[in-house]
Parts: sequence; C-alpha cells; structure tokens
Amino acid sequence: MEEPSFSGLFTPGELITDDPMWMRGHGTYTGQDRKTYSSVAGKLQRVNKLLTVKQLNGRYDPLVGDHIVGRITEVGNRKWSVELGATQDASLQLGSVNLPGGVLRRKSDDDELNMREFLKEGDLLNAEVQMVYQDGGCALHTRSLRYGKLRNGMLCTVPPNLILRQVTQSHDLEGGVEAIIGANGYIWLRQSQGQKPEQQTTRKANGLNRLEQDSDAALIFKDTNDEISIQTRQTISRYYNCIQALADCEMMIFGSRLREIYEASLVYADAAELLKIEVKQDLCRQLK
Amino acid sequence: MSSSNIEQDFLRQVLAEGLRPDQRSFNDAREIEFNFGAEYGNVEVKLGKTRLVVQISASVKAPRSTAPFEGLFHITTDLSSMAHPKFENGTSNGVEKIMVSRMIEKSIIRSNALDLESLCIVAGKRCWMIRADVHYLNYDGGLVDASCAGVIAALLHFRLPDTSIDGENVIIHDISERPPVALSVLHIPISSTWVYISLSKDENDADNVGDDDMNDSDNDIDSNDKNLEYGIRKIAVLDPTALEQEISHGEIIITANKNREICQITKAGGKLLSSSAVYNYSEQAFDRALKITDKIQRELKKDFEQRNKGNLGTDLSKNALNERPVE
Amino acid sequence: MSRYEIYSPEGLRVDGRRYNELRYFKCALGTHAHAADGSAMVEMGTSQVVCTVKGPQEPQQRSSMDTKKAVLRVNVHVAPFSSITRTKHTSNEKQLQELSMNLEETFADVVLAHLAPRTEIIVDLHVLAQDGNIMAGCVNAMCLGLIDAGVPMLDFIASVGVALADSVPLLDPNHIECSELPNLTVGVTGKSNKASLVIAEKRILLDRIKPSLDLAIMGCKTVHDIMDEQVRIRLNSLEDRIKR
Amino acid sequence: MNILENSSGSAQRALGEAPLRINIICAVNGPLEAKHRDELPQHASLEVVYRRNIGIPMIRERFIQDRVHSAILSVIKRDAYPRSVIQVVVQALDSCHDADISFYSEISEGINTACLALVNAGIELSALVVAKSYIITDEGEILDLNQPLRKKTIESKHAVAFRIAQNTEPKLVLCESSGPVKDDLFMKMLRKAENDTKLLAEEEFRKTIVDSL
Repeated sequence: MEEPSFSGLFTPGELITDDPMWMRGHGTYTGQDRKTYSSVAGKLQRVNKLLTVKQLNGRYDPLVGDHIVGRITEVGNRKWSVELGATQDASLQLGSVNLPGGVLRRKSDDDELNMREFLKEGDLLNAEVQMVYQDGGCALHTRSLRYGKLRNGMLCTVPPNLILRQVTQSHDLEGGVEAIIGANGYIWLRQSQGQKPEQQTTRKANGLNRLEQDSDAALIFKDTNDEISIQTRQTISRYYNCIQALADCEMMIFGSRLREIYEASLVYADAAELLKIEVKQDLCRQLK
Repeated sequence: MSSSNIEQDFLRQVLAEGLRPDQRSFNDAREIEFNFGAEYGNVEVKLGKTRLVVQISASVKAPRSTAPFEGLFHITTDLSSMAHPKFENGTSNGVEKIMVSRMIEKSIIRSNALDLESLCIVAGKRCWMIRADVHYLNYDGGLVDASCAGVIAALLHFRLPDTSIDGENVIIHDISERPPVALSVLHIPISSTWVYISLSKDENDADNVGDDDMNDSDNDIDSNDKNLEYGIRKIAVLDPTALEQEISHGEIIITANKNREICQITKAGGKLLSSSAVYNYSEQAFDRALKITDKIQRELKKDFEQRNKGNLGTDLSKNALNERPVE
Repeated sequence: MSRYEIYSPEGLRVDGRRYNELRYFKCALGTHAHAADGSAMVEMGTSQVVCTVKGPQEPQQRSSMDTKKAVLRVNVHVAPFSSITRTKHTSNEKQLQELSMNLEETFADVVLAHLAPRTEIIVDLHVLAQDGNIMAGCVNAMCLGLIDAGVPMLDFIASVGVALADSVPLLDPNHIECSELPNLTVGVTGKSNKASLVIAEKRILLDRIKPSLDLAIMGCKTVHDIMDEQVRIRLNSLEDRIKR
Repeated sequence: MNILENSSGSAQRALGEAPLRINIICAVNGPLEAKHRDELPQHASLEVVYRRNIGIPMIRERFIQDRVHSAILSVIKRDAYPRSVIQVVVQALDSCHDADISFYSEISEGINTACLALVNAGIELSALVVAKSYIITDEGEILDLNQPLRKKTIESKHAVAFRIAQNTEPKLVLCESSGPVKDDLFMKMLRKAENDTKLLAEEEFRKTIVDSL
C-alpha cells in the first residue's frame, strides 16, 4: 500500500493513495478501481483520515467566519444577493441584517418592501460568512456594528489567495486611513472613523439608551460620503497603489505589511510613481 | 428537454438489460429507405421515423478566382420546427443544426466525393454550381447518417444538362436535345453514428464516472455485455433515436466508403477508446457503408429502369416550359 | 509540393524531423493572472494558443443555468494575423463553432461539473499563431487553463495531431504537412493510452488508422508529461509565495 | 393529412404533372408556449416559415411567407389562444422550374396546405381559406395555372384566396396579380375563383378532412 506524501503537490489525475482506509475530501475523487486520485492541482492536506487537495489558485472559497467585502447584485425576496468573487453569489437574508431600531427589533412587512432603502444593487458592504452550503454558495450576516454598508473610500481587488487570514481584518493605518481586508480579495480603503468599533460595542455593553443605538444602526445604511480632505484622499490612493504593487509581485497581503510598504513608499513623494513596475519590484524587495 | 425524467429512466433501465425499445441490438441500425422523385436529383430518405428530402439543382456561375478549374458545390440544411418543435425557425444556431451541417460538409465536400474539376465549363469563366438542399420533414435521431446518405444518393441520381462551347458563349443543351450527363461522383461516403449513454441515472456521481479505462478491455464494442460485468456503465448504440440521442453524452461519427477509406472521424467525449477500439468502430462503419452503398445503387438502378420502361425519361425531356413563351 | 519533400526516403520531414518527433513544445500557466481566474499559454512549434478561464461563477444569463452542474462554455477566437494570409475570423464561423462544441464535449467528461451547480465556466481560447491544426493546441491550452483556475478535473487531456504520408504517420504535423496530407487530431485522457477525442478529416485508409492512432497516443503522453511538469512548476511558485 | 409525426398537425398537397407539378407539405405546431418576445397578451401570435425546395430563402420566399401569413391570420380564432404561438412551416417539395410562374401556385397552394394543416392540428378557425391560381392569356382565356398549355401567351398571373364558411357568401381575402389585365376580365376571373374555391372547399377539402377523422 502506498502511503500518501503529505507535503507533496499533486496534479489532476495523479494517484494519491491506493489504500481504501482514507476518506476522500475536496479535490480528490475515487476511480473505478477504488483508488484515490487528485482532481485539482494543489497541496495535499490531511485531517485525521480525511484527505483533501487544496488548490493554490482559483476563485475565492468561502469559509465560515470569513470577513468579506462584497457588492449587492440583486434585491430579492427577503434577501439580497452579494457578489464576492466566489463561484456563486452569496445570499444575505433580511433576517441577518441589523435594521435601524435596535438589535431586537422585529422585521415587519414594511421592511420587506423597503429593502432597497437599506441596501440596493451596487452597494458595497462588509459582512461575515455565516454558513457555507455544499454547492459552493454561502450565507452572510451583518449582525455586528463592525459590518454594514461601506463608504468614504475606494475598493481595491486582488486575487483571494494573496490574503492572509488574520484575527482582525480591519486595520487602522498611518495617515488616517482604515483598510478592511476582505478574505475574498476585496479590500476597502477608507477614511478612519473617529471612534473604533470596539468602543461602540463597549459602550453598548454599558447599557445605552434606545435612541443612540438607533443612530448607530442608521449609520450602517448611510449612503452619502463624509467630507474627506485632499490629504486623506492622496493617502488612500497611495495605499491603493501599494496594494497593487504587492499583488503584482505576488506577495501576501496583511495589515502589518501594509504599514511596512506604506512607510517604504514614502520615499517617493508622488504616489503615482508607484505605478512603475521597477518601483513596485523595488518596494517589494525591501520587505521582509 | 422534451422527454420526461421517467421516460429517460425507463430507457436507461431497458438499455442496462441489453435491449432497445425498438428491439434492435446495440449495433443495429434502422433500415434506410430511398424514394426517388420524378425529377432528377430529388430523393426522399426515411430512416425509421426520420424523414428528409434532398433536392439537387445546378446553375452556371463564375468559378472562384482561387480555384479557376473547379466548380462550386454547396449544401444547405434546413432544420425547422417542421422536423420537431424544439428546433427554432430561422436561426442556424443550436448544437444539432451546426453539427449536422458541419458533418455533411466534412463527410462529402471535404472528402472530395464530388469531382469539382468535372464541373468546370470554361476555366476561370464558367462552371456549374451544384447545390444540395436538405429539408428535414420529421426528426427521430440519426440526422447525420440520413442526410449524408440522402445527399450522396441525390447526387448520384442527378443529371446535369450537357454543355458545349461556341466561341465565347456557353450553350446549355436542353435535355431533349442531348442526353443529360451524370455527375462525376468519386466515391460514396456513408456515415455511421454511435452515441454513448451512461446507464447510471446520476451520471455525475464521481464514484461512477471514474476512469473508465482502468479495466476496460480493448475490444469494447463487441462486448458490451462484458463491460456491464465490469461495472462500466457506458454503452454505445448505433443509429440512435431521438430519445436515445437526448440522454446520450458524447458520440462518435465515422464516415467510410466502400474502398476501405475513412473520410472523417469525429469523436469528442463519451467513452475512452484505445486505438484498436477506434479501428473496430471504423471496421463496422465500413461494413455499414458497404451495405448502404449497395442499397443506393440497387435503388438507383431500379429507378432508372422504370424511367426507361415507362418512357419517363422522354416525358421528362419534353420541357413544357419551352413551349410557353413568357410575356 | 511533391510527396518526396514531405517525407524523404531517408526518413526526414520538411522541417528535418523524424516521423515520431514532436515540435518544440512550450507551455505556461498563470500567464494572465489578473485577467481571469485561470490562464495558460501553449506553443507547439510556431503555433500559439492562449487560454483564459473565468469561473466557476454566477451565470451571466439566468437562462443558461443548470441546477445540477456547472455549464462549460468555450469560445474560440482566431486572430486575423495568425496565419500567412490575413483573414478575419468571426467566432460564429461554423468551423469554429464546431471546434468549440467538440471542446465542450471532450472536457465535459473530465470536468467534475456537478461540484459547482448553478455556475458557469467560460473558456476563451485565442489562437495567436497557427502552424498546422489548431485543435491540438486548443485542447492543451484549455486543459492547463482549467487546471490553473482550480476547476476539479478527473485528469489531464493532452492532444497532438498526426498526418499520414502514404503509410507513414507523421507526429505533430506543421501546416505544410497538414494542408498536403490527411490528418487526425487525438486527445488522450491522463496516462490511459486511450483517446477521448478523435477528429479525422480527408480520406484515410482504414488499415492505417491504428498505427496513426498509436503514434498519436504516444505523442500525447509526451505532451502530458511536459504539461504535468509545468503544472508542478506553477504549483511550486505559488507555494513559495505563500511562504513569503 | 397528418403525415408528420412530431407536428401537431400536417398536410400535403400535390397538383399537376412535372415540370408544372407543385407539391407542398406543411406542418403546424401549436398552440405552444410563446417566447417572451413573441408573446401577445390577448391573442396567439402566428409564425409562418416558407421554404422552397431549391435555394436559400430570399425576398421572394419572404413575400410568399407574408402572403400565407396574412391569409391564414384572417381565419384563425386568435383570441382563443392568448399568450401562445402557432408555428406554421410551409415547405415546397416540388415546384415549377420557372420561378415566375411557380410563384403564384406556391402562394395559393401554400395557403391551401397551411389551412388543411391548421384543421389537422385542431386549431380553431372561423372559416376555411381556400386559394386558386390562374393565368389569363392574350386571348382572354382564364386557365388554371397548373394545367399545361401550348403555344399561348400569358398576359397576367393571379393568386386568389377566398374565405369560405357555410351560410355566408365567400369573401375575398387575398389577391396577388401581375401583368396587364382588363378590369372586366379581372372581375370574371374573381367570379370564377369564387366558384372554384367554393367547390374546392366543399368537395376536396371536406373529403380530406372527413377522411382524416
């Protein structure tokens, strides 16, 4: 019996093991001869007796708990469809959204009719993956004040496999900019909000009055941008170019690296210089 | 989808038992019938319930500048909702429509079944353009096989008016003046279609698809039963009906002639075949080509005998149109 | 061009190859990483095909959705500058439509489409230079493109053409051989020695089918090995990146 | 009638001897679920396709198609099948070599065959529509188009369709003519057509329909 090699890379159709004791997971299949073969190009992983081949490239594969950034594509019957770069659009149920009026508010028929007032086609939002279905679809929720509609900034998309999954995906960066790094490779860069979400939650824990809670929730669905200073705008675009540089050099992207590359990029006074390929490569070489 | 799930399941079950609903064996084709019309180059083909009419016509045209010594030959296929409501009128899109017209083109035109050089009248100036119009009346699978045989039979049946050259002018002699001439058909390509049907209901179950090849024997066409024993759930059936075609995945179309030549093979998807399996299919396509070629020639002979006997030939030659001066 | 030049008595072909030699075969994955989910480029001699794969993704049209499996759609584009005479090809040309239909059917067998229901996979093949039959290049490029996009597949499909000079089969024919001789294109799944794709045109003697197919299958194995190696190179570079 | 398997209704008619022979087959599918773009909320939409035995469809075939369409549209009870489509495919299997002459018989026989096929398909009709085609010679003779004639000059050609129902007078639905013709001759031709179509409807059509039942 052939022992599978657990550090190995496999290509489609390659024999993983002929030992029937293993369970086959994603990226594998059993042939007519009951042997286990790989169905994608990737790295073999083992969890107890489960064998999976994890592909190293491709579209975003949602996992429960991922913090993602997505775009509303459709307002449907009691749910929104959200495009997030996965094989299928995710669904966001009306019931998984905090509506103005407090967490415990019951959803009324009016809410169902007014869904477009909360989120409409084309709106960007950040949310968390609540559940993953077997066919690759998933359900989202925004039941936390951290999540909701996005504004005051710009979107930067990179291949999802460049994102390092971390405990916190939103980072307050140098220069009054905040980055929300969606696990799906969509990164939202925006002007820092005065108060941190943590503070909000602590405040809430202290027992707030109903009115203040309302205004917090209303903020989630606010459509208009605040006034943003020209410096902040320039800083945002510098971060944008930094991220593009990382993506072009196929470097992983995470919070501390963003800070690092931003520092390094300050050598170039004009953020537009970061668009040059030599500059990009030079910056990426400087990183650890 | 025009058939219900239960019909499809039933057919799969029947096939799994080695039977076909019309009592044919897997390698049996339906009987093909040819009926020649009153005019030259008109033939009606029946293959089971599939019915089509081919009409050949000729006109004088200027040849292509790239091939001044060659005549022109076009085949048009007209698969409308008359054949089956599922075919959309007026578009040439759709898998079946494209496949049929391409297959006939590959089988007959690309294999040079019609000698294009014989259609030349004056090099670079005048040549015959032969066109074959294929009209489908009823659809029950086997379109490629039937139309291929129909076009070639019609070409053999067609008679081209004789021509002579008078200085710059080309004189086209009326059938009454000089006997018309047969087209120079170099060989008779006959195509055979097999489709692959997977017998398990859910053909997408990864455990079932697997690699067919693992214990597949080489002589897999003659031994469908053996394959079943091995648990291989894909079978090949010759000359599928509409329903068989509908539940199939992948097909192999081979066009052969009686000189043991393969004019065309098209096989995409379906079962994995070793080289000797492909050879076996070709051998069978050749056998069928022999049979059908024979049949076409017998029917043609019968038709022409009848024409001569009943003086149908002379009847035809009296072109009443010429006696009708147009205003 | 006479027969003599196509295959000399010394056993040399027009371009100096032996009968069983492939042309220079080069391929790469992830060549257009930002343009699509998967991409690949294949060069066989001087023919060149680029493949981009989008998906599996939400179908653009609801009507083309299958609730049981992913829908595979192939578009073949032939660049006007790809051959010696500049000709404009439109993708609704019957020949190209047939080609894409054959590709769809061939890959429908190896792509595990039921794993991503209600999605579509769009494969765009761009033939940039054609020297000989374009089918083989398209199959190889599409195979690598799908692998790069992480689409689950049973196995590779490697493809190569064969032309017949009288009784001698010539592997991987160039365009002179293709236009002069009857030729066939064969696609082999994995290491199986069996063909999932056989396309033949023009007249071939029945008894010559088998030796030609055997040669083609052998050639496909070589192509398979080269492609497999390239996939591993790509995997290694991807893995290195994750360590970075 | 009822010769094609996959169609809701079908009919075939042949007239005359080669080379003036006309042989037309017609298939009717419907009423079917209409595509969204063809859908009419109150009526059935009618889709007619005409194909000649030779050649790809050109303006001429389009014209015949429109004539057949308008003729049968006048008798179909369209409000009986809202939101559906009735597909009619008319296919000539034999037609006269002279496309100019054949044109009129293709129109008239196209209408007749389509009408029978509609009956066969069980589509509700308010009446039958029956057509004939004629030629008028320089001597003022009115002749059936599909009868061979010798040494005569054709002045004009006509295709005429009448709507025929019991207890009502036949009504002219369509008249397609070319060539110079005097008005009294034209009227004579129309009256002849009225009688002929009525006869055709009562004898031939009735018989075919009864036979098919």
